[in-house]
Amino acid sequence: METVVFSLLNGVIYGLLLFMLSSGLTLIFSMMGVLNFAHASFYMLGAYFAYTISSVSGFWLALIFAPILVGLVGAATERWGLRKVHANGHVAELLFTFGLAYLIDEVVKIIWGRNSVDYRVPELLDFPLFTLYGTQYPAYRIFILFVAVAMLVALWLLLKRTRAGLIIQAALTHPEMVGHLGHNVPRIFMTVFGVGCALAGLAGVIGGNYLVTDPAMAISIGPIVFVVVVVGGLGSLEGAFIASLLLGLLQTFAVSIDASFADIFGWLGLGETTEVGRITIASLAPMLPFLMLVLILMVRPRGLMGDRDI
Amino acid sequence: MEPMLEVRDLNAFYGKSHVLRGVNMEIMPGEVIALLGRNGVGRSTTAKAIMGEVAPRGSIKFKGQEIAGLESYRIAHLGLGYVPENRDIFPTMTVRQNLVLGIKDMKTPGRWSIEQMLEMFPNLKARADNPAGVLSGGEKQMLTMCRTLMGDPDLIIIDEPTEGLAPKIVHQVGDTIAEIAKAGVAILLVEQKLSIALRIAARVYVMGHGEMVWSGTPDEFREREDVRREWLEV
Amino acid sequence: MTAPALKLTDLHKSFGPAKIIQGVNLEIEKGERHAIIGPNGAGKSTLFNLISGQFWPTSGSVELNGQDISRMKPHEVNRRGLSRSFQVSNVFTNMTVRENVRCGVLYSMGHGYSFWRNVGNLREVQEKTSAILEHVGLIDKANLPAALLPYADQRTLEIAITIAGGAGVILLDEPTAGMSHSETDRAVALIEKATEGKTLIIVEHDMGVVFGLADRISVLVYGEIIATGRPEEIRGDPRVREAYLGDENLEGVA
Amino acid sequence: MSDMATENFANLAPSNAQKFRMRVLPFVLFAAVAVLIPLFGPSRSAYSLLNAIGINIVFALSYNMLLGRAGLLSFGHAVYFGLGGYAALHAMGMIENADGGFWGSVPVFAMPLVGFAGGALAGAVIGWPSCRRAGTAFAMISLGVAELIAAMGFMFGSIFGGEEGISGDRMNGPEVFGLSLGPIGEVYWFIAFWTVLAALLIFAFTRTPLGRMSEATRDNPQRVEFVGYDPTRVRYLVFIAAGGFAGLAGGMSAVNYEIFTPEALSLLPSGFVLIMTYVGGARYFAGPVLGAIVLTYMQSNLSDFTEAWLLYLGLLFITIVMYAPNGLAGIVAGLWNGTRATGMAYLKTWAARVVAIAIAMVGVIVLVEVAVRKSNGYGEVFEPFGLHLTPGSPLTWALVIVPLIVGLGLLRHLARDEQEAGA
Amino acid sequence: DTVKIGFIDPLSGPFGPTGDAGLKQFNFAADQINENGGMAGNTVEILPFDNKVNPKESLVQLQKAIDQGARFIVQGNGSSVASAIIDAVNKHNTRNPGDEVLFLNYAAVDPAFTNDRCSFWHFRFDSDADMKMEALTDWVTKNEDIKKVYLIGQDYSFGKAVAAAAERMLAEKAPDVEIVGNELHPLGKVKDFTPYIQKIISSDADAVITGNWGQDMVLLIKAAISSGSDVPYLTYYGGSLGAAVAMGEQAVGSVYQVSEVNTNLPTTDAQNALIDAYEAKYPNNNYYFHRIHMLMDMMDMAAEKSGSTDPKDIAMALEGMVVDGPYGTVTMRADNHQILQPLFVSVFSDNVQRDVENTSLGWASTDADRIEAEDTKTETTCKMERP
Ligand SMILES: Nc1ncnc2c1ncn2[C@@H]1O[C@H](COP(=O)(O)OP(=O)(O)OP(=O)(O)O)[C@@H](O)[C@H]1O
Ligand SMILES: Nc1ncnc2c1ncn2[C@@H]1O[C@H](COP(=O)(O)OP(=O)(O)OP(=O)(O)O)[C@@H](O)[C@H]1O
Ligand SMILES: CC(C)C[C@H](N)C(=O)O
Ligand SMILES: [Mg+2]
Ligand SMILES: [Mg+2]
Repeated sequence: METVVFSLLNGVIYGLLLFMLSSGLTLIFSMMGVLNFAHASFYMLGAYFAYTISSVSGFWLALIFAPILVGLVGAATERWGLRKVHANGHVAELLFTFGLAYLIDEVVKIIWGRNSVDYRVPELLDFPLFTLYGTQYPAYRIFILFVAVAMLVALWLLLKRTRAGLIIQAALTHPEMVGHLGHNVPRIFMTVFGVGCALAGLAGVIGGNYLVTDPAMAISIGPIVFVVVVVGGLGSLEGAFIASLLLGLLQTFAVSIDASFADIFGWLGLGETTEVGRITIASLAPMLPFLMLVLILMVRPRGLMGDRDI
Repeated sequence: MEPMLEVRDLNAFYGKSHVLRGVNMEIMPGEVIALLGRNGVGRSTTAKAIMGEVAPRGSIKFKGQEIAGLESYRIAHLGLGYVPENRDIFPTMTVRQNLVLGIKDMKTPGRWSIEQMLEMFPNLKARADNPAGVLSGGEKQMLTMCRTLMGDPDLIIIDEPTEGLAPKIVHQVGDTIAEIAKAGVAILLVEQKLSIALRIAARVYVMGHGEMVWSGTPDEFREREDVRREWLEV
Repeated sequence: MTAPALKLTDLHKSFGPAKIIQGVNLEIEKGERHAIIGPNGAGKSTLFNLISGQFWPTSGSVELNGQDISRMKPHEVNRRGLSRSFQVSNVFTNMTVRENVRCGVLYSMGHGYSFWRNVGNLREVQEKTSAILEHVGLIDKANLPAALLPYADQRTLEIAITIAGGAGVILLDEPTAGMSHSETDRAVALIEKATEGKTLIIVEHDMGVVFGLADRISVLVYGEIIATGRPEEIRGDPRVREAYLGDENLEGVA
Repeated sequence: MSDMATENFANLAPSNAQKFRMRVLPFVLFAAVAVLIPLFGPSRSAYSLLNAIGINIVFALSYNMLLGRAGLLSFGHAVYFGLGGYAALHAMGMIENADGGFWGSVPVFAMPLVGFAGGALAGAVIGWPSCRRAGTAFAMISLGVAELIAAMGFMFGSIFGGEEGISGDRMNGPEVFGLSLGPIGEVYWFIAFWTVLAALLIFAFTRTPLGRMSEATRDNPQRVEFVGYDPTRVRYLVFIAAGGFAGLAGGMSAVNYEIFTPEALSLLPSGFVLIMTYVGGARYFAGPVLGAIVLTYMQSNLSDFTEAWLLYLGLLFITIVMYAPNGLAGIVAGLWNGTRATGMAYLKTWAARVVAIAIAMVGVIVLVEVAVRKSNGYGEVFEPFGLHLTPGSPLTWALVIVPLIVGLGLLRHLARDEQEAGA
Repeated sequence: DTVKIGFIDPLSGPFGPTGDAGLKQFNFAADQINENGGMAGNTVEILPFDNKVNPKESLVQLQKAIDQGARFIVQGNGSSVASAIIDAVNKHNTRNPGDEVLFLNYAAVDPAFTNDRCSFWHFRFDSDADMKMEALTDWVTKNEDIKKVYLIGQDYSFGKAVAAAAERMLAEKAPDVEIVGNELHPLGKVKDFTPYIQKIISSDADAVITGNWGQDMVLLIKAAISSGSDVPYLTYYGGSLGAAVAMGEQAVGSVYQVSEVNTNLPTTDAQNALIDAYEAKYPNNNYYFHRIHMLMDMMDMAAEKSGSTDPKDIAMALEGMVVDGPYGTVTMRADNHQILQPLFVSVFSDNVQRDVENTSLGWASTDADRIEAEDTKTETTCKMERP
């Protein structure tokens, strides 16, 4: 019972964190068609910016300014980089962001060092909120929950309720036509990319101290973010939300299950002693997202909630 | 009177191929002009160059202001509307949303409101909340024109509105254009079908090999069998 | 009696709730030139897609020379002797004209997926390719990248690829779309020459082409064939005038 | 205009001499270079570098069968490299433990063939589901599969050896060409032999019906269907072949390094081969070869000069993506054609551009190197040409800012000139 | 002349700090030797190579190190890497007679290296996983109220060796103690240990044994603290850089570490001066790898003794060497090249003279927690083949 409750709680928090990260990517992916490989790098930038800002002036200012800074970096990237490659098609864009990820990783290593930095949960939130079955539950996790939900609502309103959302969606498939109708498409793209990156940055501010802030944080979470976006369905915020939670729960529960293949497939004659039999469910956790990705792409290429194939 | 659009020595390239070679033309306010010519002479390119979709060299003045080289959204803001060859409706959005996107600025409403537009075109009104992708070819053509009108342009460039349409619908589209012209909007009509062009236009330009080779009124044009033979038929 | 070249039986196709093709029945004899006309969005291209395997029908069947092909993939249909062209030019733009045609020839000459032979050394393939280029009049431009071809030549190449595999049934979707009058005339001549002895089905909006070329015409409206018959019959049919041709007589085309 | 184009291309049909020059000569030269290198008595580290280059050439060429030829962007090509390598290592294990029998008669020299079989087999299994889709979906599947297989690598110890990986010994079994494969100089001959052979085979593949159709499928899969081919099948077969050659490279690597770890299957080496191929130029057959040479050199030697070599690599890659999408090979070809067409003038602007880039690079390098040393915290100082550049000194900043402004300004100027001059 | 020592360890990534700390300690020791006239008159130089804890990468770096003239290789982080290096060094030495290379291992403690896989060209200067586990299981046996033990470790040879040793020794020494969990997690990949801690808490364990190191140690402890898991954590590497900060006050009295040193042990003035000098030079690091100093000192002595810096001569001289170290006598076994040194089980405490990581907390132990070098000796299956 307690395992279930805690896995649920932790899974949801991890899922929300994933959602914060992937919402920005969903935004960029669905509106600009750019599969931003550097997205997790912007997440990392968010964490490092927050680390630096908070060491000078505290966490709360970092919470506001770090995402803005990341957004500006993102907008600049679009303005002077991505826009140039746009003409060469999506693969070129993808490769550009791929190279950018490399670059950001290296720059981060130079500025902040190769090892993790001591970016911590703000003291105000650093206390156990409640104790359940003898385990303390840190308040910061609930804070994550609130921020993520607020973000979901804001994004949803932005996307569904405004003309800006319409323009962006139209500009994705018919950028030139939208321009002829008098809308400044490049600026819209720049804004979208900037906002998407800022969202990643926000996730970094919040996730950086919840997890670890180190130069490997981008590459370790990057692929999972792709999984979320693809599994959730291209351009679907709801899909990304569901997929994030699903993945968060799946991974957390997998770790907490104490069974091996031998226990489960014992009836097939699979023994404790065989190599396959000894594989535990917990050890499967890291590969579950990718299993899901491959399966989804094969079975339902548009993802859970998407309206078009990727 | 000042011309509304004045094109001087316009040149354009696709990579290395020189497509427009010194195009000159002008359009007066409220005037309907037809641009004729064989396939591939560069009529669409002329339209694209004016609209900034193809990089132009030379001078393009709209209402006295130089617009060559401006971004397309700025050109649109000056009052130039464009209905491209391929129509480019937004297929997943409803007819109404398509019209909303035609509005440049929500704060300053133009001459036409969405409701008026729908009154004018009952076909569209019936499908106002359908995704535009399901419209028939003729309806799509009407929708693009209406959408452009929502931006309240003073001049619309319409590229081959009847291409690929069934004979019956061709006629409908002709009527629509005439209607728009009646409202005082100047029109540059790029058209292959002489019957329509000659019916609505006040003046005709004939293009050949990337430049203007003849211009005059429809009546003058009907007289000139030679122009027709040399520049419009192979 | 031999089976008809193509036989559509009670063909239906829906996209979600939208019923695009609603019960088409049609028989086309071997060697016939058949035109399909109809208003925009009537489902002509969709019908071609159904026949050629691009889409599968919701119900009904397509028979090619008596064999049911309605659940086959495009390449399987093609191998059974049916080839089609596209409404929008659909050639291999990065390849030369010759390579384009060669792609059309390879499979039919039995070189499928082989990876142990140099294409340059396949004598018969080269010869057949050249013959086709000669036939359609593109031999002078054989080494030009297809992307650089003028529009009319691209349409010609489109047709060349379509006939290259030697299929007995040829489907052409608006082959003269966007062509001027004289280009159209040349295209019609080419089509006549190239489909000599073959079964041809063509979709066109240009009534000159349709009435000049076709032995029989079918009129498709809202996914149903409202009339089939010889050109004179169709021209005179009031329903066809009402649904498709309109009041105006044949359009003067510049 | 079209007439002009026709004229330009009328005599495009390659003559026999041209065919020889374009298709045969490069391979003869390539092989000749490979044979001549040992005459210069390379050092041991030179040999390690050359061997690594050979392996990467084959790996990148195999990758380009997908990226450049079939238009498939894969993020998981290292999977086939790795599985081929593992297959070869297991075979080496069999050879080591064999007394007589089949494995007793198999030379280690033939391991690349085992690698080929392993890679092709893996390609056949994994390609089956993934080749049904092209484009972004294919890319994503390849990414998922790569992560999946890499994770499995850590789970099945008996196959992949867990964190430790699997080791082998190349000095067993019968010798071929009198090579014991012990000293690195002998391994060089092994690598050279397989590199040249694989390059030849991969080139030959592009000239076969399947090779041609793979390019056709890249450009227009829909049309391919209507000339009787199944694009899925075309992709699948090319995928298997590409997997096979990647596995062959893996087999070469297995013999050269005598170890494979599950990391070899992961995203990082897959990304590296993508970068090699793209930087070299995916449109050209020689592109990946060029990319492999340059990047392997950077990886093993530039990393000795500067810790920030990955940063330079990232910069190089991004610059290529932005300004030279046809890669180094494209630049070389452009230089060659441009010079032939417009003569010295072209060469001059080109040289001017190189100079401008070099000037700007000075600024970038000073900035990066000074920053790296500061961030290391060992108190080391960047001292090129006897200069003493500390983060605080104005000289440092002058050396960063002035070259950057001058170089970039010059580049801009050149670009504008070109725009005004050319069509 | 210079004696070049190739240092192959992670200098970036999740284990970067651990490798970096080792490198600093080597550099410091090398400087000391050089100040005192060098190694048999030669200057010692450490050449660092980053291997990202990847065995294959390590071999590439090994090749580079050898090409750059290093005849001595030191490494410690990761038995996976050490295993590959032992193998490669053996091969290199058979293929290049007269050009041999010697591997001095300062931390990779998979027991196999001095048993079945022992090699003349490998010396280990750290007590192996079994020897340390003896100490930890003794501690468990002594504590009557520990009835349930949870094992958690990294999924590779060392982690498995720790788990196996714990199972074997507990079964032997304290049959009534139940092992309620035996978990292996991926090496260096887990970012949030909360789910694992969750399992530990719900298993009702009275103590946890872990061989985790580097970031895996820091994050494990961080998660344990924030979830309020307050049972004793018996660790091999609780002293990993960064762990102390993550533990904070809450870990006082509940985290233990078995090691060859803690800086609060009574020792000689010279040793205290050495510690001071080290911590003055590297204010962000603590004196942690005492065994690195032992390694360098013993190598120095071997060079003096044999009057040579040839790897083979040094190896011969190292065999059976006995040294009087600042914390007791240290012996290099000749039969399997395993060091025998005193071990200490220390506890994290707020009452210490020397703190770690500027926290005012540190490691402390009593005399009762000392295990004499002789007592750590284990049976070996090694059949040493000497050239
Ligand atoms: N994107 C392009 N790239 C290269 N060449 C192009 C491009 N678009 C058009 N062209 C070429 O430029 C010339 C002029 O094209 P344009 O579209 O302006 O002709 P048009 O007069 O509108 O004819 P059409 O009746 O075909 O619409 C043609 O030769 C055409 O092949
Ligand atoms: N994949 C699809 N999904 C949904 N609707 C489709 C799809 N393909 C075609 N349609 C719809 O089917 C109808 C028929 O389209 P089709 O292209 O067959 O028309 P057509 O007769 O060829 O017209 P045209 O003469 O303009 O080429 C159109 O309303 C179109 O919107
Ligand atoms: C540096 C050490 C913590 C390495 C570890 N003891 C191992 O053997 O793998
Ligand atoms: Mg046109
Ligand atoms: Mg159609």
